[in-house]
Amino acid sequence: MSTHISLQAFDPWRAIAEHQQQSALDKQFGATASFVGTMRDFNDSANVSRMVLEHYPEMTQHYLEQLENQAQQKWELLDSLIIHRVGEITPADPIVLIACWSAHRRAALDACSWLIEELKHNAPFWKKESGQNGDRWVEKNTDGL
Amino acid sequence: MSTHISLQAFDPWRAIAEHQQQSALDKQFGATASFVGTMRDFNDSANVSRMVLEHYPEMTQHYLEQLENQAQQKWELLDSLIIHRVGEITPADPIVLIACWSAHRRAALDACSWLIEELKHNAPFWKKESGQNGDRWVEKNTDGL
Amino acid sequence: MSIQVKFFASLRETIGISETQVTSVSTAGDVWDSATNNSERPINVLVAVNLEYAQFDSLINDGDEVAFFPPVTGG
Amino acid sequence: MSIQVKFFASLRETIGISETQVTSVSTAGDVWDSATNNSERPINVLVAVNLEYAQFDSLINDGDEVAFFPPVTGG
Repeated sequence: MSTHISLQAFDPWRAIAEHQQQSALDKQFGATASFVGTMRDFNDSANVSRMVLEHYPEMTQHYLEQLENQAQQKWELLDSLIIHRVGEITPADPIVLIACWSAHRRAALDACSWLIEELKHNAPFWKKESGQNGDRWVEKNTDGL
Repeated sequence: MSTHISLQAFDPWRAIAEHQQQSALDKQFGATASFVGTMRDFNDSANVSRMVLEHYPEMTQHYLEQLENQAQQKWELLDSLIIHRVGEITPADPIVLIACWSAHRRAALDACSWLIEELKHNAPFWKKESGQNGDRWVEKNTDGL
Repeated sequence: MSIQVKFFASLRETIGISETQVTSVSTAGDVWDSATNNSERPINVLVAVNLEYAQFDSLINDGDEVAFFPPVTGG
Repeated sequence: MSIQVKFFASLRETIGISETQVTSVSTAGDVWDSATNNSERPINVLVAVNLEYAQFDSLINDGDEVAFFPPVTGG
């Protein structure tokens, strides 16, 4: 289990590959499910050229570690990885990565889906978008649809 | 949309990254969900040292393309990628990759989960395992639990 | 009429042939009987006609490709 | 007693402070009132005590850290 807050842009696919190599998972896991959330260059029709992601550092780390623990209790996970970007973000940058490893597919898939929903609803991050209409705080997350 | 049958080992994370670069998705997608199925070195307790994956080539290609089309009709996907390995496989080799891109998270997550279930239940691939107890055809796929 | 018949995986090994042709059949079940010399059909055998899953009572036309195989185990 | 108080995001900008301290409070609601000089509390404000979500009637102890913030929008 691992949670990182990243101040720099990160490559989610390389992060998964590296995490997998460093862990002792080899030959034991049969399933990896991942989710990557990326900054789009539009949101509610106003062009967005830049974004700042603020967070509550101590609570973020604590909350995400708790989430991973809960996921481990709910599903038979072999490992999980959460990376969340903070600071200044530009379109097409990855914002969040969640990856879950398990022996069988449903644990990894269901845990990954659950983790991103919980994170979206409760992890203490806030987005402020800058675009042609100036700056504005995003008021709430969508339901994902 | 893209379906590949791979005779060689493939790196699923590099495949996702390359597919993303080659497509014109940049800045439009907000969500990528992926599933990777990997060969484990045990199955039903008998050590498995090698596996051969047979398939029905014409039907495989046709079936997987149909699946991607169906997923596109059911969810608002921007793109999808399926890679499935065939031939001789050794433990820790990736067997299948499914990746889905969408604007919002639920489409990518739900389509990815649906695609792997459909593929597991219906795509014409067959595994023959070799281990300390000799060769044996895997008789049926698990329900993923 | 000429029907292309294929067998895959464990079924290919049990039947001992991977491809053959049959003539004068009306259903996919007839194709099985003709191609296997009336072997007993295992209960879990699946059939595809022209690359699509079908039933054993599906009607067969000249030029069709009919494939028989055990439960799939990919992914 | 000494309570560390934090505000985040749009709430930090509205209130105009990011961190402060208060004393002599019994609930998280009291912390809000004391730290904001009895500003009206927006209906959607969330509160965390010692890094865990809490309620406005949650009891506060000496040394606690109390944070107020708007609905979260990460991920």
